[in-house]
Amino acid sequence: MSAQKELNQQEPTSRVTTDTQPVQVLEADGSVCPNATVPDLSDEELLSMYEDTKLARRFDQRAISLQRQGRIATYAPMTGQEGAQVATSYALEQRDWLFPTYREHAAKYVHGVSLAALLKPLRGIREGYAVPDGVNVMPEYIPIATQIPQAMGMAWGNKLQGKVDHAVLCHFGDGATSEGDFHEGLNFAGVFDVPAVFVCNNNQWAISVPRERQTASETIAQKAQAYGIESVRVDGLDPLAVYQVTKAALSKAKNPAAGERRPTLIEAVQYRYGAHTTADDPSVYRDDDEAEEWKDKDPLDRLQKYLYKEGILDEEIDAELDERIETTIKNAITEAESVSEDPELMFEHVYEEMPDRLREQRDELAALREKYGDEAFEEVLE
Amino acid sequence: MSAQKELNQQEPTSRVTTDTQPVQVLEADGSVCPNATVPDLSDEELLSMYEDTKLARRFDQRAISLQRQGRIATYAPMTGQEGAQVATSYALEQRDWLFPTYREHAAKYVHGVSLAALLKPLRGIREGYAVPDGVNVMPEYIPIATQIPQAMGMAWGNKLQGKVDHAVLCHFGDGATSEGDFHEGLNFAGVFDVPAVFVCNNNQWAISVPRERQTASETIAQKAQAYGIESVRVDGLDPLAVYQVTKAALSKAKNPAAGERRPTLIEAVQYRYGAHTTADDPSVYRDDDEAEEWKDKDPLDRLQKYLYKEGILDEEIDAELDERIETTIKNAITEAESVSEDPELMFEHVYEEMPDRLREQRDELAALREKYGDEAFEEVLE
Amino acid sequence: MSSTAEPGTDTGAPIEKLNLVEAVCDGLYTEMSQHDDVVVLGEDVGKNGGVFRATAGLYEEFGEERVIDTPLAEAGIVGSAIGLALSGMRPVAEMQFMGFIYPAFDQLVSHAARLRSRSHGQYTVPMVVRAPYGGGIHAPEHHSESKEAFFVHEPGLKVVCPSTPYDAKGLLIAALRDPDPVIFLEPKLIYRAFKQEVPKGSYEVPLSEASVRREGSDISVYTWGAMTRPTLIAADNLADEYGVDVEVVDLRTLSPLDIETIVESFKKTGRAAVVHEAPKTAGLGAEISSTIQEEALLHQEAPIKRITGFDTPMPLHGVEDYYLPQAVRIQDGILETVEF
Amino acid sequence: MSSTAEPGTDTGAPIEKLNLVEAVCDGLYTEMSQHDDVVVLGEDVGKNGGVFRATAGLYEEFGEERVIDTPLAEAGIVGSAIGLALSGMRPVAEMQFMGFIYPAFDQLVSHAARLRSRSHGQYTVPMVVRAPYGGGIHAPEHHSESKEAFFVHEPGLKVVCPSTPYDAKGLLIAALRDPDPVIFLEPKLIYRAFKQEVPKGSYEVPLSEASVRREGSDISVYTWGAMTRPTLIAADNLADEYGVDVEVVDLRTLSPLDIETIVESFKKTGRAAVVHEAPKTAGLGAEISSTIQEEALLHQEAPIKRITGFDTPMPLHGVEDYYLPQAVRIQDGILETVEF
Ligand SMILES: Cc1ncc(C[n+]2csc(CCOP(=O)(O)OP(=O)(O)O)c2C)c(N)n1
Ligand SMILES: Cc1ncc(C[n+]2csc(CCOP(=O)(O)OP(=O)(O)O)c2C)c(N)n1
Ligand SMILES: [Mg+2]
Ligand SMILES: [Mg+2]
Repeated sequence: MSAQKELNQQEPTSRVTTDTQPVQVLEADGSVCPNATVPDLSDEELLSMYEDTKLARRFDQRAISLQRQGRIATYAPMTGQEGAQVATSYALEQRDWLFPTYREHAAKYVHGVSLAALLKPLRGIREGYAVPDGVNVMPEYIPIATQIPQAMGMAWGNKLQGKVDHAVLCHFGDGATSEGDFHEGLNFAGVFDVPAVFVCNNNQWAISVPRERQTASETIAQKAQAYGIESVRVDGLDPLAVYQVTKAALSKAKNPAAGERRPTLIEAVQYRYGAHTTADDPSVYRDDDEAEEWKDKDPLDRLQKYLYKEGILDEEIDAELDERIETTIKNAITEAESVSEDPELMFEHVYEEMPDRLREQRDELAALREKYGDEAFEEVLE
Repeated sequence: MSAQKELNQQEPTSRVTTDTQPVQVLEADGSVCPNATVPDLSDEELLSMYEDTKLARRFDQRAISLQRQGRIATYAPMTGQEGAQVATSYALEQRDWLFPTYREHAAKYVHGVSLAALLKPLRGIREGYAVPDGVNVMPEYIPIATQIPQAMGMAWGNKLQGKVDHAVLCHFGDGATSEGDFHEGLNFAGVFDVPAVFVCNNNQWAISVPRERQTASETIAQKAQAYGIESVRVDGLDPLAVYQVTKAALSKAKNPAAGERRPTLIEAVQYRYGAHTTADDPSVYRDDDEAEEWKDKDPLDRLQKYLYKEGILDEEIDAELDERIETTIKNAITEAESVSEDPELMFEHVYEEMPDRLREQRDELAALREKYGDEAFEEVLE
Repeated sequence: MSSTAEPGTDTGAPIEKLNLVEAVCDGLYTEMSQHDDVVVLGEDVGKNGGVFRATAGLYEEFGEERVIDTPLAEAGIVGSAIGLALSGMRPVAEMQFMGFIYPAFDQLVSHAARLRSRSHGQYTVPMVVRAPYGGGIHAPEHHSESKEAFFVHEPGLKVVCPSTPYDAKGLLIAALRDPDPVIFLEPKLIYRAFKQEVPKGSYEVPLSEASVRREGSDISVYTWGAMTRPTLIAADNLADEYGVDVEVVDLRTLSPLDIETIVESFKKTGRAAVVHEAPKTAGLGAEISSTIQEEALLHQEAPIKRITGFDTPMPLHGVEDYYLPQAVRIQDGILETVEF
Repeated sequence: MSSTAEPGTDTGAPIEKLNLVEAVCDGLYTEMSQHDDVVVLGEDVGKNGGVFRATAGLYEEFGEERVIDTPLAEAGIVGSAIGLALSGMRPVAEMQFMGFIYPAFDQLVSHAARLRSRSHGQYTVPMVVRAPYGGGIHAPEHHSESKEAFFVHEPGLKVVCPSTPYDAKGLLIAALRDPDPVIFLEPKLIYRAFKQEVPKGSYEVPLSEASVRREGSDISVYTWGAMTRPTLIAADNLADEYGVDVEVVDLRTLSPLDIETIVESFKKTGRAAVVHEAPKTAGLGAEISSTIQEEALLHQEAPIKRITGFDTPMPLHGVEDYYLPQAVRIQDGILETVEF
């Protein structure tokens, strides 16, 4: 669980708009944009947000290297996108629900999933997906866009049960907007006016396919027009702007003003600095330089500069944070590596009650392991 | 094939717009709207269009009564919508392709499918779907919206093969716009800029679900924004307006001006006067009166009044047309009722070459029919 | 085999005569009356009461927040039903015809079936997806699918298919109370074919228990849903005309299968046939005959016959009666097996 | 059985050593060079050359009008490929992993499979849908599907699955030239497992012809794709250690099946097993064992054993080696059948 995360009940002030110009709060140098309102976050909250973003970046580096060492399987890096992830989750209240993809490690962490739980499935250990009660985070969604109608459905269910103060926040990428499930989910959201916020992390690429080949629409945000819901474009590398628009969207989802509709589509304009996953080599399909321009507006740097300017952060604190982060991550790795998966678990939780045939299959596998030893199963298959 | 259908090469003048106000050419009383341009159609063409619309209406009545008599199976009536069907197909050139749903009987007829061929599948006879070479009409699509990506693909294939003068026109209903296939097809159309025209016959109802519960967007036309393509709303009960916008869209598909994009979404605003199909009872879910308002703007009446005003039509000609239509339909019914389906045909055309197992199954059925007689198979199953 | 009250048993509850589709509707009504968390959603299920009237009267009784007309989008319906289930409700999603379930295939097989296992038991998807299935009513193309095998092949899903009004209500209630996602296939051919005494109020016919519809000693014939009736007709004819004593086993639940009942019956008779409307190749008949020979080969006296739809798309209605296994085909196939 | 040139046969053509994924790529290259109407489309097939590099170099060679990166939408890909085929082209659509084919399921089963029959032969859909399938490479969830049975159960589709580089190229070319839609499943586990001599230029391995990979007299083992190798390993072990003589039949085409070869082999050995990765229930193993007992019961000396994936969703990679039929399980299952 994120350090010092606190509920923030303020009414946010950001505009909901479909302008193509993204909402921005901080300039690249950490100063406040002219006319922008800084969201009403306490110094502690700002510092905590910064720490979590920093942790996310460090986690990303460690995970990539764990993968290189063969200690975890394919990993989807988030560097460049952690700012948006942390900020959207800071906007959530504990009871709100999060529907993440394979890339929202930091979003999950901030909303209550431990780092060790993030690492476990990457080591093939399923219990990492079974978050504790009260942590309202779904397992990551790998089939693209499939979470969108489900997130809509959960928001709808909450509304039907009178729990409109439980909003649902659903992440997906720019590529996901091409799938039918995006369309059907958002259309339902409009028709049934559900308390949901749909966050498109437009990182400009769907593996090797650039945003402009994904769709001929000028912005992702304008797709909301098809569903009669509002949308907003935000600078996804500006954590305060992302926080602000998400907070506003969540607030509208729970408490729409007269004539306002609950759902919002947020297009968070950002960039995937690294590879799509550790199995991907972006140099094949894009220019390395492309990232540089975006890196000038880096979310972690921006937040750091702002906090220095505001006197909330200094080098000493920064060093302390680094140290704490290092320990936290190290402990998480140790924990994740201390467990291993029992093959028999695969027969559990297929149904609430195990059917006879499955029981037989489980026993059959047990007998074979007994007879031949586990080494016989660990032969390289190819 | 439609009487006297001729290619019309004129450059149409209608606006392509996403205004919510539908394009209109004729007033309900058959006079020309202020500021409207009447499409450049010869008197013969106008009369032929009228005749086909009239035939469509009469065919509809006859088909409904054939269904009541048990002579054909479930039928989807088109009364109120024939004007748009006839007009869109008049805008096509012979080489253009048509992707129809179960309701576009008149659109198919005008584009070259015989009335008998329309009736045959309704009698369970498959050859009705095998249109002659040169008649570019696909079999009707029943699974909603599935034709949309396919129509897009055919337009794309034509473009890739340099046949951009072969446009594709794809029909679907308002309900269809909620399906993922609509979204994926139109998004592809935008990205690959294909020579296709997508016609949404917004008849206000998807069986019992009214348009406003289908989607929260104000118009169907505005959904085109999501795909970076143009759209236009047209009065679907105004055949001349529908002709005009379709012609313009087809022309743009084949010959876009610099900066223009080929695909267009047309929302033809209309009304389903009758039941969804002969198996449906609309009185359960909608007010009978609702249709009356629409009927005041009836497409057949409007065209008739216009032609009378213009002196192209008089009572004598009108009566002649009625007579000819009656004969045409009667002959078609006779033809469709003169054939019956051979059960063995079901084994044909599953693959180009019949697999052994299928051949065995065919022989097995033949042997059983031989042994027990066809009566044994015609027992009522329930 | 089922140990619950069968029709005719005196449960003390008042009885009414219902056909199968009325029994489905009554099952929904009964559960919705007792459990606020049950909601019905789909295309035309509201005011219209469903194109087969399977939800007739529910909208009037429970209102538009519990009997919900959705936009025309099957992945949206099933996907949002998964979300509804995750939120603590018990959604019943209607697919208007089984032929239109495919747009929702991904949501069903990749998600509904797997959320329990992938979350290590933390999240569950208790929902029912109802779909009228099968041919014989002269419906248009794509309206007559019977592809139960697709869903049986996906672990995590249950598949149920009643053949009588009594079972339709009891199985539906059991499905609604089941903690796992259930595909509930309704034989629309016999929606209105006959009425049966159905108790008012709640009762369950347990899942995964086959029912022996007719006892016999010469051959076991396995079937379900709409094919149960022609199978029983064939069995009667065979008894009358040839003195062949057919045991008819109605599987009722297609996944997980009641293997015990299947194998027990076979051990008694030593011969078997499977009757289904779906194409033969890779249909459920293959699973049943394969299971039988695994479990009871030493009892087997003849090849297990598959009497099924042909390996073609469902033809237009003009000849569908030749496609579906009719009593005459069933009878002939059984005879061939008995005489082997 | 196949009558075409097998690897090693001198066809006069120059030979190169390729692994399976290279052979797929070479097959695409060969056909695209000779036939302008062949186009490749899918996610990341262009500049990126495919996530497994199955289309590497094609974009550079044939340009972006023939090697086309599409938006991320499988129904759009397959639906538009159907349209491309209708327009006279020969599209090869890539599904990035078989687990992501389900959004396109409706387009495949309701349309690709049926346009020929519903149009009475007027319209045809000659296209190939390629998909890497199966487990064993420690891929994330939903990446390891092996649900060939879904497609085998749909008449009108063909299903092909090579197990060697030579066959991969020859079957792919045959599929590309086939007048009907073909689902081409590529065993990604052995994409790079070994190289084999593959002729340059064009050759076909005909569809619907199984290949006997190893002759034997004691038992026939049917398998395909990635499971062929552990099956052959098991067969060798059994010969060495137990003197059991196993015949291994690689089906290569899963629909329509080469029933003749299957049954002939069985008549010779009288015993059989089927090995596949998919879940056991309603998998293709059921079809094969069911067919065998229909056609050759009198030769049968033991139950036909199904050695398959378990009836669970594919587990996380941590334990997938226990899920897949390993040589040890195959060996044990064969022995059980031989000793029955
Ligand atoms: C239905 C489906 N199709 C294909 C894939 C393979 N795939 C994994 S990630 C990805 C690109 C996703 O792009 P985007 O939605 O922009 O998200 P990002 O990875 O950029 O965060 C693809 C094609 C998948 N996981 N699911
Ligand atoms: C995929 C799919 N789902 C459901 C149906 C059943 N169905 C047939 S027509 C129809 C309504 C279609 O409405 P719309 O698209 O507006 O066309 P209209 O019938 O009004 O012309 C429905 C739900 C179907 N044919 N296909
Ligand atoms: Mg992206
Ligand atoms: Mg409509």
